[in-house]
Parts: sequence; structure tokens; C-alpha cells
Amino acid sequence: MIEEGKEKVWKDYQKEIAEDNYFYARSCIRQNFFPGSEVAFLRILKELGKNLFDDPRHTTCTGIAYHSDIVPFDTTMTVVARHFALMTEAGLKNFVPSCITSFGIYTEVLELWRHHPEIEQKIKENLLKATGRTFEKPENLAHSSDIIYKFRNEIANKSKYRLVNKETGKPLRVVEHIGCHYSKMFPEKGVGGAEYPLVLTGMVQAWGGEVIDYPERRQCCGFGFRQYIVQANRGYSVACSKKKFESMAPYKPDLILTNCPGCPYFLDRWQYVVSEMEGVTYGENNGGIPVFTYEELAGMVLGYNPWDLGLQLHQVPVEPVLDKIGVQYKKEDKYKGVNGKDLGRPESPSCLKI
Amino acid sequence: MDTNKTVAVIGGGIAGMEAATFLSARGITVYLIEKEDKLGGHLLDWERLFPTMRNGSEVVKFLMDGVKADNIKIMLSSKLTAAEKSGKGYNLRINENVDLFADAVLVTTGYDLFDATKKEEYGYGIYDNVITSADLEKIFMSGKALQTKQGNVPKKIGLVHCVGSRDEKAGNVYCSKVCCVTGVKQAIEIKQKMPYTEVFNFYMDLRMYGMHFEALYKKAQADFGIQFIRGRLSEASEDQNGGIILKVEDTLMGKPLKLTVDILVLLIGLIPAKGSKEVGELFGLKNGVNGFYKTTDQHTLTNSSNVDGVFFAGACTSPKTITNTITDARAAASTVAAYLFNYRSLERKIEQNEDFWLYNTK
Amino acid sequence: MKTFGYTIQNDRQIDFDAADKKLYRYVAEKEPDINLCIFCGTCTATCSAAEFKNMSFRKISLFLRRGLTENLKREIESCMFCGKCTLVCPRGINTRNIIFNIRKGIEEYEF
Amino acid sequence: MSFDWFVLPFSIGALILIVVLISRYILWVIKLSRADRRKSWRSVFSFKLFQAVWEVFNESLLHRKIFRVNALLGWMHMTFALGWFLLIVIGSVESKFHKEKVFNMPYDPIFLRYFEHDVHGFWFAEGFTTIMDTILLLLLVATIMAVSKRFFKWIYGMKRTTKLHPGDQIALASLWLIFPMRFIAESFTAGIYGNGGYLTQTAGDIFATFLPLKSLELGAWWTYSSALCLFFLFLPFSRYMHIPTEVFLIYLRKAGVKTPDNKLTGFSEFETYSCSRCGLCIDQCQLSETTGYDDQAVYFLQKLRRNILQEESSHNCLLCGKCTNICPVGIDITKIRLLKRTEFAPEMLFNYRHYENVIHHDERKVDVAYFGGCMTHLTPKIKIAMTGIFRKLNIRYNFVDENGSICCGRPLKLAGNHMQARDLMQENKRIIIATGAKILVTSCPICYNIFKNEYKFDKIQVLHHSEYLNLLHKEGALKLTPNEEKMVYHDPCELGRMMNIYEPPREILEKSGKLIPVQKEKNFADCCGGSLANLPLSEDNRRKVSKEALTKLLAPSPDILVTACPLCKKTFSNVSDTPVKDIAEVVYERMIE
Repeated sequence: MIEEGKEKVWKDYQKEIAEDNYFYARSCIRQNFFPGSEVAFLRILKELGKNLFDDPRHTTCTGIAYHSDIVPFDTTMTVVARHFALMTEAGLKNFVPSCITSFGIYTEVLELWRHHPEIEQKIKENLLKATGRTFEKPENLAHSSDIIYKFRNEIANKSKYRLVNKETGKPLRVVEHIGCHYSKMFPEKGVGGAEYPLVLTGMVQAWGGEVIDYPERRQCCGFGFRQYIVQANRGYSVACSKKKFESMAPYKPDLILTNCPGCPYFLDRWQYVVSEMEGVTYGENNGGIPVFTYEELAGMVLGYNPWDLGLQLHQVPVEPVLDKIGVQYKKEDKYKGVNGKDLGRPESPSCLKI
Repeated sequence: MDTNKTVAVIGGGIAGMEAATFLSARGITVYLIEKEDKLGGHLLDWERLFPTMRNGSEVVKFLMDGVKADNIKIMLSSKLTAAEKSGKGYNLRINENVDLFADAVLVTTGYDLFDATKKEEYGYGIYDNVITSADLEKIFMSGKALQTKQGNVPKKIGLVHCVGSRDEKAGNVYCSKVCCVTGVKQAIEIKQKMPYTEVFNFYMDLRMYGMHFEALYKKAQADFGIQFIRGRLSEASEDQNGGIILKVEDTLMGKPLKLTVDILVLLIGLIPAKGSKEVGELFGLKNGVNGFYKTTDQHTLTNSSNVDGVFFAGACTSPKTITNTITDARAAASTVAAYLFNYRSLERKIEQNEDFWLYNTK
Repeated sequence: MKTFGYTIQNDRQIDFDAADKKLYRYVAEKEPDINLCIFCGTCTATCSAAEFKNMSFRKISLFLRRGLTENLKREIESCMFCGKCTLVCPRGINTRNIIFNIRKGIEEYEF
Repeated sequence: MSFDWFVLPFSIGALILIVVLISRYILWVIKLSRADRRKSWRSVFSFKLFQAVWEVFNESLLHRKIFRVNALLGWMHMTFALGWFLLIVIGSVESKFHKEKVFNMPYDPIFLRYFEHDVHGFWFAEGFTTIMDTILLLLLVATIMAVSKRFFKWIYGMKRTTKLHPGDQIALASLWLIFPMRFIAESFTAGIYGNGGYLTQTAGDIFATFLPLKSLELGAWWTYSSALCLFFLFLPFSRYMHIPTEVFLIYLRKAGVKTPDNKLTGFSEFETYSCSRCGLCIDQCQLSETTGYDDQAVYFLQKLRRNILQEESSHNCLLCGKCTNICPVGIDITKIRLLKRTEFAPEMLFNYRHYENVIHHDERKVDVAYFGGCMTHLTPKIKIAMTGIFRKLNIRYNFVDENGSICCGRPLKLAGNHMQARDLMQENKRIIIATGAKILVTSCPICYNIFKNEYKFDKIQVLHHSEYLNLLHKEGALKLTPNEEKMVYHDPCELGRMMNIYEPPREILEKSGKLIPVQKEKNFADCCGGSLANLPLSEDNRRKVSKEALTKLLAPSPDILVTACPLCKKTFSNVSDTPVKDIAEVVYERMIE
């Protein structure tokens, strides 16, 4: 691997990311999948002294429905327009979606309008007719992982831990996986482009870790909306993740880092499914490979309580990573709710070691 | 039969040298202007030539024999920096300090090689063991053994055709014409040097249009066991040992195919030369849809430009083989002579046959 | 082992690194003509058997190269050995001898 | 009893030879089918025995067939065979007179001169001596011819002679020694005792003038005996095995024993060992011309005898039948080669069950079923001609394989897959019978062969289209206007040598235009090179064979080359500038409506 070659590519794919004053658009599913992540994002930005508006009136972008062919694109564009209107009403100009699919949708809509102003005009009229709202297009559109990337060094400066194995002193080996809709559709809209994306790599490098380049890094996690939503298609979804696991396992990664709602969920849960169906595991000692969202990882290096970050909701236990880094945590608190009450224990997998 | 005519030939590659030779034979004084310090152009970097495997240096020697004439003034390390119409001819400035007059200008600025880093997914400049066809020729020229970066003898080598050609994503929709057969030639050369190395060529179409090209292709299959797989490389990855994992569709099987090779060779295409652009701006020469100079006509007036007294030869108007280039250079010499001596042949006209409709552009 | 109501799909990808090229080498040694195939499909178009069954010499040639022996066995069984394919092959490939030797090879290696 | 130690080599050699021969023959007889064994026992007591003896005399002793092909060679073979035979027979009679006993030692006639010094022992003793000297003279001449043939084969009009392996070489050397040594030994004895004839006595007297004959005599007889011994010991492992074996082969053939269609039996062993390696087949073989070919009939049989036959040898043959055609011993080499293929053929992997009931045709009642054959689909002019003729003559016909068909099965059989061909044949037979036709006409001689020989139709007459068209013409239904085009006719192997159809195509062509003869025709016709029978033959070599055959056919500069096989047509078309037509096309062009 010629590192300078990659750095040259990274230079070609730099994007503008707003400094402050964000309109935050939450993800539909992340709050269920990894509920600590978005909370952590809000906390990190607050601690960084950034202004962010988390509007409760914000709805789905229709991404899942759109990609499942249920909602026509006109509807999608009108919903998106409403969100822009909410941003405009809040007096903000920097739009930050938490979801990669949303990021893709917003990017696609803006690109379409750029080429076809008449469509934008039509949507404006639609929105006005339907809701009486008007909007300005965002001046800056960045995914929330772009924001963390932008402030990766600030986070590193404030960090309590580094992504280094405290026993050996060696950097942790991290597999980075970007959501497909982050930059594969519009490479120039992602930090580092689509081939050698930098957004997560930048974080890992800033926080002391080492990124693994493995052959199937481009492969989709298998979420793919219709593949996962229709039960009969789930075998295809698992197969996609499995392909990635088989490709990355020989590199012995310590963890997988993701920036999409679906990817961490599927890369985490399908490890359990593969182990149950085929008896195969991909981590050390018959365990799995822990999967993190970028907010979770940022929160972890900043020294947040792992259980506040929602790490207990992972199927593949994260404790090996915490132990390697030397994160202080209370084992007994893992299954306690916010109110301190015990939440009960999940059933143990039959094969995957927890 | 010396005449008092002078022609400036801009570019001392194959076309420039051969055109200069034939112009000088008509008693025309030729200024052969080359920006590098040697004549020969890209041919200097090519070891053996398809389809006969002749040494490129023999052709260079042949061309050099031609430009030894007294009335050819070879100007090396020389760059045209200004041009101004003067009567029927041009006042030209070379390197900011030399001025000369030419009755006609023959542009032979050739081509550049496609920058393979533009195909990011192939990993050129990023993966250790991805090289281009031009790099491979340099290795052949050096006489060194072809090795992986890790210092091993490659057991498997892949060659990818059409890198930067026929590819809208790369911005070049045309066929570079020479890479198909170069791929076959280089595959054979690899096998000749390393008979136990498996060689795979990945192609979308194999265009064996020239005389003996098909024979070369058949020989590659029959005598060297080179495997041709119809499918364009979609992406390459590096494995832990520095091997390159290729993902293609085996289009004849209708299935994706994965293959790990020790060295990947990218058969890069020909693109309009940067030099052509610079020279073109000086004279106000028109470019065609694909960025090469636009000739007055596709079929007939193939050496004439939109500017009076400026002519073209060689690969500056479209990718050409050496054979085509030499033929074209002689044709251009003829055309220039016709212009200088007012041959009736240049009076012929043909209705313009626009090529834009082919591309749906304006 | 649980099933969750679906099965994990097998990869359709041909893993050419893992392909068993034994049979191909066996046939190529007996009938080097196999190397000359350009997969034009003339053989398949003229094939007497192909009118009734899946039978494509072109595919056989590919299956052989890719080490897909199971597909190869299925594809080859309808061949009636009439030799029309040999007559039409533009590369002069001795197709019948290839089919014959594939069968010999399959028997030899007990695929 | 006459005895000296030198008789031992001969006696022991002869004894071993007899034991080896008897054991081999018994083994082969056991390998015959039960029916064939019965036939061979029964014929001992019938007229067939005399027929066999007569043929043995004609072929094994006189070598009539070789005479016909090559007189010089015939003479050499005849003097060797008949001369030696007479030497033994007359010598035995002579020795019995001398010993005045009916039963004497078997070596007595061989070494008679050594033991019997009295030339006047009985009333015709001088006569015998003269006869024996004459025979010896002939044999010496034959020996000289044999030696010279090895070194100057052109004298005998041969391009090539057979290559020898070590067993052959020893046997050959000892054979070359036998008669000269007998001559020397007898001359030496005659020089001492004066018991020779006009040849041996004259020579003996000359030898006596400069040689110490008394001390050399015994050595000469030892050498003679040893040469005989060596010959006997190596005979079973050499080409000379054919001498005793051919006698049995002729008898078995007279008894009606044949090589069956599906497998090799002991009869083919008799055939294999009857090959005298005369080498006549070598020049017949068209593949001899193509480089590096060494599997001509004679070598194929040799490999078979030595049990070193490789698969390639059995398959690398056009099965054109020209070697069988020329073989003076009448060995059905083509059939042996074909059946040998079954031993190498892969058994599994073809599956034709799914062809059942896939082909349907219309239900009209027809008189003629027309089966084009696979290859005919690549020569559509034949299809057009045949269907055109049917229509113009208002013949109710059904084009069985108009929309594709099951192969007749012969190509599979040619590759050695007899069992699998059966599946195809069954289904094809069902389809053909279902047409209700009384006549099955086919354009392909390959199909024709198997339809006629192996399909065993009860109520359907099988005709090749050349036969059928000739029949229509003879009946008057088909009328032709001949034109002036010069035609030559190429006999397809499968139609000619395999099926003996030589005249019908010629008859109808003569009525269509000017048919001019070619140098090699009928059973001597060349193969076009397209043969399906040869699996490993490369395209390049095929073209060489085709071009050579074509050159000979086009020697008389015809306007068109006519053949009666789609495969021959296709093969010649690829290399010929002269138009190549099928007989059906010629007839169709020239028929009067």
C-alpha cells in the first residue's frame, strides 16, 4: 500500500463543512438501534460549544419508503422541502442529517434541483399549497459524521483514552465502513470520496488507531431496504455481511467503525445470525468483532460511561475493546436502566461467545 | 531541387520525423521542433512492437536515418511559445529567444498517456503491485526481471484492457486503438520471460483489426496459454500479501468472478496531448469532440486544419498505430507540399460531414 | 442450528483462485485446441442437441476453464457427438475430441 | 538312429515353438463365442475343410493376392512359402526312402545330407538331390530378394517398408541365415563326401580347393541348426507368427466365424496374428502423408500384439477402410480398430433419456420418410434438392428431421460408445417407424450405414438417396436432361467401402452429364479427410488430407466434383475452387418436370 497515493486522493476529495449553527435532522431508526449515539452527538457538540437545533417537528425523510418503491419521488422531495423550511424558520443554514440514507436523499434532491430548477419550483409550490411554508436551500449540507470528522482533533485533544492497546502499546486495528449512500452515489460529497473514504479513517487516525484496508471494504453491509425488510430476502442480506466478515477476519480487527444507521446494526446482529445458522464466528476466541458508531467511539475516547452510550445494546459485546483500551466501567451496571433498575438479561447466543 | 520554402514541424516523434524526411526530399527546409532533448517521442520508451515483436529502436533508427538531411534543422529542447500570421506563412518564436519564419506549419504533437490514477478503483499509485503498460515497457527496456514490490516472482499476472478508453467515467469515450493488441503483445512477452506465470487478459472487446493481429491473438492462446476473460475490471483490492484481488464479471458466464494476481497491468489509453492544447491555442486550432485536433474532414481532408497553412500528422488527430502514423506523416508531407506549390489537388472541396450527431452533444 | 425463516445465500461469484484447473489441464494436454476458443457460440447455434436441451459447447469450454465441474457434467450429457460443431468452428477447434477428453478426464479424476 | 549333438538346437527350438503355438491357439479358441466354437468344430467334417485347404494353398503358399498387387513381391513371398514347404515335404519323403522307415526322427530330413553320404541309396536318390538343390536355389534367390527389399525398396515399387522391432529383427536375421547356412553346410559335406547335387556339389568342390572342410563341416551344421532354433524361438514374437496362424484363420473364416459387431473375440486374435506385416497398407493410408503418423494398420496390429496399444492409436484413424480393402490376408482391421475403441471409451456422462418424445411430426400418411442427417443441415442445398424432387414428383414424404433430430448414433459408435448409441437408436427408430413410411431415404451415408446395418427395420426399406434417385430414374418417374458439364464422382467411404454402393450413383450421374473416371475410385477411392471416425486429427492435418485427395480428384479438370455425402461435400468445399455438389443437387438441376 502506497500511503502517499491515498493522501493524494484524499486531497482531491475535500468538502466544505460548516463551522457552527447546525440544524440537526435525526434518523428514524438509529434511536431504536443504537439509542445512545444521537444523544452522544448532542453532548459532544454541546461540549465543543457548538450551536445545534434538534427540531421535534422534523419527520422521516421517506428514505426507506422511497428506496422500497412505496413513495414517489415527488412526495419525498416535498417532505425534504418541509425540513428545509423548518431549518429556514429556525434561522439556520447548515443542515446536518444523522442518517446516511437521509444524507443521500438530501444530496440527491439538491443535485436534481441544481440541474432542474423547474422541479425545485414545482416542489416549492407543492409545499406552499400543502403546508403554507416556504424555504431556502441549505448553504451547507454535512452528515453528522462529517461534523465529528471536522472536530476529530478537538475531540482527540479532550480525549481521556486513545485507541491503543494499553497492554502492548500498539494501535487498535479498526475496520472502517461507510454507508453506501454517504459517497458512493456522489463521491465528491463525501470526505475522501468513495474509493478511499477518509471520514471515518480520519477519526481513527486522530484518536490513535490504525485502519485496516481489506479486500471487501467496498461491499455493502447488506441492509439494502428491500433485502432486509422482506423476510425471504434476508438470506441475501446476511450473505453480504458475511462476505465482509470473511474478508476482514484474517486481518484480526479489534473493532468495526461505521457511520450509517443500518451498517452497525447489521454488521452487529448478523454476526449473531451467522453464528446461530452456521456456527461460524469471526472475532478472537469464538467471539465477534465489536461494532461501533462514530458517536459511540467518540464518546468512548472522551471517557463517557459506556452504558450511557448504549453499548450494552450491542449483540457482540464491546467489553473486549473497553478492556484493551483500559476504559473504566462497572460490569454490574450494564443491564441497569437510567433509573438504576435492572432491565433483565438477554438470552445467551448458543455459539457466539459473549 | 532546392526550393525557398520552409516548414515548421512541431513535435519530433514518429510523425514529425517521417513528415520532415519527406518534406526535405522535396527541397523544403524543415525546422523540426522537439520539446524534449531527443527525437523519437513515446517510441523511445517502447521496447518491442506488435505484431512482429520488432525492437522499437530499429524503427527509431530508420526514422533517424531520414532526418539526417541537410535541409532539416533539428531543434531539441525547443518549445513553441508564440505564432503570428505573416503573409501566407507564420512567424514563430521558440523558447522566448529564437524567431523563425515558416511558409507552413505541420503540427505533430502526438498524444499523452492516460493518467491511470484517475481510475481510483484500480488502485494505481496506491497498491504496490499495480502498474501500467508503459511502466511494463520501461521494465522490459531496463532488462530487469519483472518482480512484485515484495521481490517475488509473480505467479499470476492480470492485464486490464481499455483503461481510460471507451469509458465515459474517465471522460474518454473513444477507442485508443493500440491497447488491445499491446495487451496481447505484452502478455506474450511476459510468458516468454516467465513461462510458468499464468497470464490473464480482461477485455470488453478484443479489436484485432490489423494485419497479423488476429494471428498474434491466436498465438497468445495456442502457444502461450494466455487466458482471455471477457469482463471489465470493476474494482481491485489489495490482500495481505500485496496481491491484487480483481473483481470482474465473467460476462460470458454471466457471473461475477474473483481472481487474485500478483501484478496487475493497466493497458492505458491515448489521450490528447497537453502540448496539442498549448500549440492549438497559439494557432486557434479547433478540437474535435474527443479533444484531439479536428481535421477538416473525416475521410478525405485528414491532414488539414481549420487554419490556413497549418496541417496535422499523426496521433494528434486520433490514436494511431506506428504504421498508421508513418503513413499519415507521408500523406501530410504531400498535403503540405500541395499547399506550398499550389497543387490543384487542394482545391477540391467536400461537404462538411459533422460528427456531432454521434455523440448527442452540441 | 436455527434458521430464522431464511437461509444464507451462497455467493454466485466464481472464486477463480480456488478453481480446480486439473480437468482443464488434462483436456488441454490431450487437445490443446481448447485454448483457441473465442466463445463466439457458432458451435452452440448449430448444435443438434441444443434444439432440445441445454447444451452449449461454448459454455462447456467456459465451465472447463473455471473448474465448474458440476455444471460441466450437466451441460455435456446431452451431446450426441454428431460433429456439427467441429465443422462450423471458425478457429478449427476439434470440439468432439474435447468433449471426449472431458469425459475421459471426469472418469479419470472421478469427479 | 542318426544323431549328433548339433541336432539339439533345432529339436528343442521346434518343440518349444509347437508348445507355444498350441497353447496360444487353445486360448484364442476359448475366447471365441460358443456359437463360433461350435461352427469351427463342425466344419472339420465338411467340405469347408477342403475349401480352406485350397485357399491356404492359394494364399499362404502361392500368395496370389500379393501377386496381383505386386508381382515381384508375390514371387518373393511365394518362393519363400512354397519353397520352404516343398523343402520340408520332399525332404521328408526323401529321408523316408533313405531310412526305409515311415517314422523317423523329425530332424532327419533337415540334416539328411550330414547323416546320409550315399547319394545312390535308392532308385530316385539323384532325382531327389536335384529337386532339393533346385528348391534351395530358389530359396537363396528369395533370400537375396528379401535382403535387397530391406535396402532398396524402390525396386519393389514401395514407398515405405515396415519398421521392425527387436523380436522381428532377430527372427529376420535368423531367417536370412537359414538357407545360406543350409547351402554352406550341405556344400561342405558334399565337398567331403561327394553327396551333393548340381548346386551343392559344385559349390562343395570349389570350397574344397581352398577350405579345410573336414574341420569346418560340423561348425556349419551347428550354425544351420542354431539359426533354425533362433528362428523358431523368436517366431511367436515376430511377424512370422503369421505363417502358422493364417492357416487357422483361413479355416475359421471358411467355417463362417466372423468378428461380431459389438466386441472383439478370439477370432480377432487369429486375425491380428495373421498379419504378415507385408506393409501394403502403409502406402494406402492417407494419414501416412501427414507428418509423424505411425499408426497404419500394420503398426496398429503390431501394437495390439505386443499389448502396448494406446488410446490415441485406436482413435487416430479415419476408418476409411482402405487398409482392409488392400490387406492380402483379409484382416478386417477397420472393425478391430473400431471395436478396440470401446475398451477406451468413457462409459458414463451421456444421458439421452430426456430425448424421449421430444420430437413430433405431422401425422400425414406418407410413403417415404426422408432423413437428412445432422450434417445435411449444414449443406442446405441437399435439403432443397431432395425436398424439391419429392414435391415435383408428387411423392408423399415426411422430412423426419426437418426441425432438428436425434443423431443416428453412428458418430457415437465411431467413438467407441456402443451402449450409449443404443439409446439414441431406439428413440430414432421409434420416430421413423411412426411416420408409417415404407421407404426410408437418407442423404447421409453415415446414417445410411447404421440404419441399414443396425436399426433392423422390419418393414422399412433403407435407401441412400443416390440409390433412391437411381431407382426413381429406372422406374421412369424421374426424367433427366443431361448437359455437357464434366463431372468426377467421389466415393464417400461410408457409402462405398462400408456399404458397397458404387454403381447407383454412377448410373444416375451418367444419365445426368459427362461422368469422367478418376485414378482412384470405388474401393480404392480416397477419404475426403472429414471423417468423424478420427477424434484426435487436427484441423490442419485434416485439410492436408482433404487437399491431397482433392488434387487427385481434380486431375482430369472436371467442371464439378460430385459426391454423395454432406460431410464430404462440406469438407471438400472448404478447400476446393471447383464447385462441389451433392448428387441430389445435380439431379435436381437436371430433372425434367
